[in-house]
Amino acid sequence: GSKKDTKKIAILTPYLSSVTTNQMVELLKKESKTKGWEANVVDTKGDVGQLVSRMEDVIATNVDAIVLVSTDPNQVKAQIQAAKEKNIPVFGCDSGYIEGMAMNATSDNKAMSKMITEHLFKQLGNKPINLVVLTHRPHPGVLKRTLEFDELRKKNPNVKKVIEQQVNVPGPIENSRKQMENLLLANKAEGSITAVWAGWDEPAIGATQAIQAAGRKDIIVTGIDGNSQAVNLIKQGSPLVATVKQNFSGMAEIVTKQIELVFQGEQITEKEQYAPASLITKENAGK
Amino acid sequence: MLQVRDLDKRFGLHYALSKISLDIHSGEIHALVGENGAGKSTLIKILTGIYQPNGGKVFWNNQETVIREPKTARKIGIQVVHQDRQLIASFSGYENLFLGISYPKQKLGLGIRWGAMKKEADQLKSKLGIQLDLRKLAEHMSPSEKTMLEIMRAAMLDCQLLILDEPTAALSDEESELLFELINKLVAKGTAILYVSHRMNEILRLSDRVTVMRNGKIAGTFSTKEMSKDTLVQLMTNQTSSIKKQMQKTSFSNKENVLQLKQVTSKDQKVKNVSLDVKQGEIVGIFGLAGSGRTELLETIYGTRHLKTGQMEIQGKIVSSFSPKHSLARGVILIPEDRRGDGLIVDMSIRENMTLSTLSEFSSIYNIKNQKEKTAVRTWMERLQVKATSSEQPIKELSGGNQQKVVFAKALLSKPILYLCDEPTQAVDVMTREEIHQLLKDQVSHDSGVLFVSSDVQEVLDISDRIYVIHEGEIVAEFENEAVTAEQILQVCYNQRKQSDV
Amino acid sequence: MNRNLATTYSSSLLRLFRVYGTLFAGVLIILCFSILRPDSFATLDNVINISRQISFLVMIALGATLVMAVGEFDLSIGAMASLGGVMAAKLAVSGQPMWLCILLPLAISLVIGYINGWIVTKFKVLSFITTLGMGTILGGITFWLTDGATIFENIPESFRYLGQEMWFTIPILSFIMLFLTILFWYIMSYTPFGRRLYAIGGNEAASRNAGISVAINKNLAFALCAVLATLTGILMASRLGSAQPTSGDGLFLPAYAAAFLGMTSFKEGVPNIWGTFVGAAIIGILANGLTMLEVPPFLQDVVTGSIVIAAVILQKIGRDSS
Amino acid sequence: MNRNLATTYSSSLLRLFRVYGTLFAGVLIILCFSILRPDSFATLDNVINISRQISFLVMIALGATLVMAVGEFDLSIGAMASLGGVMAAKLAVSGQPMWLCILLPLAISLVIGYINGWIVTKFKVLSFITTLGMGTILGGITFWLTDGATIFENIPESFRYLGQEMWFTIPILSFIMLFLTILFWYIMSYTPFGRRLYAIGGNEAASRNAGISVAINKNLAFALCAVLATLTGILMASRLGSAQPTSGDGLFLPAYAAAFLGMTSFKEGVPNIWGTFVGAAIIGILANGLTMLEVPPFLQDVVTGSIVIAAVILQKIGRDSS
Ligand SMILES: Nc1ncnc2c1ncn2[C@@H]1O[C@H](COP(=O)(O)OP(=O)(O)OP(=O)(O)O)[C@@H](O)[C@H]1O
Ligand SMILES: Nc1ncnc2c1ncn2[C@@H]1O[C@H](COP(=O)(O)OP(=O)(O)OP(=O)(O)O)[C@@H](O)[C@H]1O
Ligand SMILES: [Mg+2]
Ligand SMILES: [Mg+2]
Repeated sequence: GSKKDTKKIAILTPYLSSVTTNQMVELLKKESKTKGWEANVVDTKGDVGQLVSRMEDVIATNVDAIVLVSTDPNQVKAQIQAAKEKNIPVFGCDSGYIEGMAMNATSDNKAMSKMITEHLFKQLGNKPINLVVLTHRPHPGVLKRTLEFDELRKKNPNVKKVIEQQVNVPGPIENSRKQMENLLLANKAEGSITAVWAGWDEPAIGATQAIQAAGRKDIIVTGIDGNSQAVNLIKQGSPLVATVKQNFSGMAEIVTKQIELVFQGEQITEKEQYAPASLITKENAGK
Repeated sequence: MLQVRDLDKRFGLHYALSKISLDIHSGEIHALVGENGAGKSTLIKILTGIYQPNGGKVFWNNQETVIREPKTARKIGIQVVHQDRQLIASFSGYENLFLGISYPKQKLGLGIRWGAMKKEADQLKSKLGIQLDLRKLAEHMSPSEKTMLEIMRAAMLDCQLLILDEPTAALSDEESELLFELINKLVAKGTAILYVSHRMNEILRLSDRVTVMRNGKIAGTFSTKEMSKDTLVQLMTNQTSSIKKQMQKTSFSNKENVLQLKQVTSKDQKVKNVSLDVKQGEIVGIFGLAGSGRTELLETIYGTRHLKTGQMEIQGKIVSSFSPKHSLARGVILIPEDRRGDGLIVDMSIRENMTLSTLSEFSSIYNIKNQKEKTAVRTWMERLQVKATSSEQPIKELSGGNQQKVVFAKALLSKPILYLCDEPTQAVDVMTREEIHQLLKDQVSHDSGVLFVSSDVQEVLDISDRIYVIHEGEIVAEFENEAVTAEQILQVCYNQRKQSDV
Repeated sequence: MNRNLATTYSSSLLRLFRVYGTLFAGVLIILCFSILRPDSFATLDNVINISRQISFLVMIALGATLVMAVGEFDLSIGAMASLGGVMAAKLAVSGQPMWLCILLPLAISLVIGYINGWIVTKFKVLSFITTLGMGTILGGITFWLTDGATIFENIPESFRYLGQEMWFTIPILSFIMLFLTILFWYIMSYTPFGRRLYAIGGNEAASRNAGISVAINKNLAFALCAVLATLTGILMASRLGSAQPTSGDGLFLPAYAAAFLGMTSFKEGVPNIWGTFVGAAIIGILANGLTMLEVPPFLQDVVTGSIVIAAVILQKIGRDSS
Repeated sequence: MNRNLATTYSSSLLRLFRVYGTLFAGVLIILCFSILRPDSFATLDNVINISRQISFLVMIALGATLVMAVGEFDLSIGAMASLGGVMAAKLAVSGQPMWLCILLPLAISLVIGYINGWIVTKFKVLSFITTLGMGTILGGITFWLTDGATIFENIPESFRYLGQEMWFTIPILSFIMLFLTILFWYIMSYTPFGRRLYAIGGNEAASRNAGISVAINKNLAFALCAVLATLTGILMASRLGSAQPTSGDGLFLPAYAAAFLGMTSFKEGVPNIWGTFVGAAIIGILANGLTMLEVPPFLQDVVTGSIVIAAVILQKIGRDSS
């Protein structure tokens, strides 16, 4: 740590342009301000290699704490060790926990995926299910969700067909919309597609727009994240029926509180702390 | 040594060469002449492996040989200086010399021995008596320097047949003499020379035998001794030449100035303190040795080179804005020296090139009047006898001389009052050359003026009413073209050089 | 002679191939998909669908084509499109009238594009590096305007009109795309301005000597390119009803792919408008058809890449014999 | 004369500027950062830090420079790097010895690069479109190998050696980078092979007419470029201890930015090895310094873009007068 009075924390993420990550970072910044810390945000635009370099840079400037937002800590293992050697605590926010970090606050990706998938299957009932999966596996969080979903859908005997599509990033809404348009035209018969499972909210929004434009009433969509555009669509009664709202403010609050504890010289015992996620449906949307 | 039998070459449906047969003996200088587009360069490109023939055979030292790529040609001993310069712009003279041949390498390892390379090159340079700064990058060399460099390159390797495609087109007389000496040296060693040129004097003086090409066919091979300029021209065109040269002297003292320069100096000092004038109806020649700044002078007038001090008047009006665009608006046009680099857009068609500087005449802001454009282009193609399949043919497919004609047609289309001609007849066949001269004379009779630069003293004397001699960017003499001879003009140049050497 | 006739025939066929090869490849792709998915691919609905899907790519690639015609590159088109969408959306949210939401960003991008050109022509800097730098700057500005978040709240319904409505069952987007393609084809082929752009791209020195104001015309090409990119971004935001700060970035590479594919068609080796259109169409049709065939994601990439390469090779077949 | 002396002096200063302008700009940037952050930027630790950070960019940009030297482009380098990392990591996980984990991917990429070149030279297809297609194909293969997921489980410790260890307190990565830079500088400047590559890039027709085997040399340039990209990917995976299926993609644009920045240095207008090195260093130093200055993200972009443009403009100052 440094000898200066104001504590400095560095917030690092590769995904600042994602709505949810952005939300968390904003919250962290706000919380830090109220505590009187100086927060510096570093974004590497999806580039993990860059993230490693930037993390080294902030370690070299002797910040007092580092927060990794939406990052797989396995990729910065060496840097976490380097930070530890310089006594700079590394916190995770929606990231993951590995040896050497102070802690991580997260809403469990696996749990969220389970929550939304079970909800989706409940909605679809006992009819044959034909699924479109919109995902982006290179993203570690989305990957975890997709893998959990894969497990669950294999166990469901009603699932007849699964079409997986990779959504391009940047530009996920436009891209998923196009893909959905094409799939809808290729599957015109009623019931040939019954649901869309999206790995996060942006493709869910794109798919919803495509379904609305095509005037199809027989398809429901789910997302994950609970970004406000998605919540809006759920409220309106669109094909987007549900998403899981991650408790981002909860995560940011947990991290802030833990940072404060560390600054006061205390030890953290709970390494993985969860801010529980909540299911958003038409009933509770916008409340 | 080299025998060519029934060679055919087709481009699309058009036969550029048909049934060409030719023999070249070792130790002879064999000239190849023909109109622009007769197929000389194409034949050479086949002999050096750039094009593949569509039919026919080539025998090299009595063995049938297929020259599949340029490498093969070099390996069997055919060296060439092409009509279009073949240099790497970003390479120095040294590096260009060693292009494509094995560099002197270090004993161990792969490195190049620059020192050895320089020594070898410098030795060759002094052996050939060429004066050239080989450290210069090719892109900074003038056209004549580039030619000398290419000639050196051809002489680098032992060659049995040296092909020269219009080597003197960009050379001054002095440099040409150097080249002739070199040729004679090589011939003495048993090398055969295939020599392409439009300069009949050179052909008559240099060659042992001459082959005349006409329209992609051989019109005959003759011993040069039996030939005269007129018969050659007649063979090339298949008709008796009708153009008669005559110089009628007019007095220009009462005419108005088209161009007047007062102590003009360019920003880069390549042009220094030049004062000159061109009167209506007058053709003014500019002569100087290579690198004397003739090109720079014309460029300064045209506005591509920045002017530092001095004053320029066009038709009595002081000029204050300098750029090609302004010059064109004033009626001043430039026929540039480097037609591929500065004159033509080689990927575009003849039509598009011809009307480029006068586009506004053929168009409103929102469209181009196709019919009008095509008619004009066709008219000029006929007047200048541009040899092409149609006005839509891309420039890059034209022979060198025909490209030059397009440059000229473009200039004529803008109906200028002042022509700045930088080597306008280089690479142009004898007939066209006369035509161009005649054209310029016709133009000046309509009260425009011409500033005419050529490396050929005789040409300057043939066409000019008045001659300025330029040396290191300065005007050093002025002659009325009455009793002056080529020797007198050259004398001035050489004297100047001696002085500045001291 | 018989032999000659045959040669003539086959050589003119080859010529056709050389000029229209990529177009043929496109037709072949369409045929394949039509046979494999007659009920969904080869339908009027899908044609309309594709026409809308390729509209963004076509528009932004038209701009790239203009800049390529003068022998330069503009790598800032993706960032420009993103910024355009964001500006328009912000203006719409702040309650400005629609015409202003569209015209103001276009005007701003005109200036930005002109600056791109000005730096390139004034300082003789490579356009590659200039526009890469400008793209980075624009990305920063977009980020600053949005805080990195997507703009979607309070966007008025009218903002979605152009992107989502139809005229006579055909999307307005498709009309705009066709209109712009024809317009720029006309400009490039039949106006002195277009001729000048091609001349500059062909030989800058010769064009200057022919009295063409090289700098101004180049600057204009950059300016038009930026305007087209911005328009693309605005329409994209209108279509999605939201503006993402990186929405246009993904268009950059496909746009150049389309333009380069186009260079192999119609006018060989020369960037040209209809070529670009065909290039964009091929890319769009491939994405559409492969999705419909439900080809697994990784195979889609492999197939797309292979077909693009095959399409350009196809067109070179028989080149040597000509 | 005095005046002449002054002119000579100032003109040689301008010449220096023209040749080393970008280098000066780099030094200027370093000075600024050193003054603003003497305690963290201007430290030996940070120099070492930067040298490691730029190593990937330098290596991949060296390959781009080779291909640019022959007048072509390779847009598949990003995808090639990603694939390289993934291949190496998969091999390591499957328990292969280290040398195989490195050499096998390099050998494969050599072939892929050669194919790139072969398509370009054999069919006279634009390299832009060929390598764009190849990049797409490689992306698909990477995806197929990984299912889109990051590989990090069961990677043996030895795999991290090259990417994470030091020799004499200097990262091995920095040594590799320096070694490769010097090696390729030597090759390009002092071997016939290097001269041939430059000759081809300078004037392809003239080189062919001078007897150089254009196709083979070009193919080799593509092959070397692919090998360098793959090596970059492997080392990156070693450094991260994991291989992401898109890890190399982000290097593509910066690599060309570095190479183009480099073209403005040393040998004007010609891609050259040290120029590329300086270009990559400038990009790396800017990222490092701006992070240390805690410049907000959007401003970082604006500043980076502006400085890159300024650096190339700076170097053109006084061009007219020379
Ligand atoms: N690449 C090409 N494609 C099509 N036609 C060509 C090509 N190269 C040459 N030609 C045509 O072949 C004919 C012969 O051209 P060539 O260059 O051999 O003439 P030349 O005798 O060298 O003329 P010049 O004296 O003007 O240089 C011309 O009609 C020319 O238009
Ligand atoms: N781009 C350039 N960069 C540097 N030096 C140049 C450049 N162009 C020409 N020069 C030099 O300027 C001088 C004048 O050249 P230039 O060839 O234009 O004169 P010229 O009188 O027209 O002679 P030439 O018969 O060679 O055309 C020569 O020494 C030449 O080497
Ligand atoms: Mg010729
Ligand atoms: Mg000259």
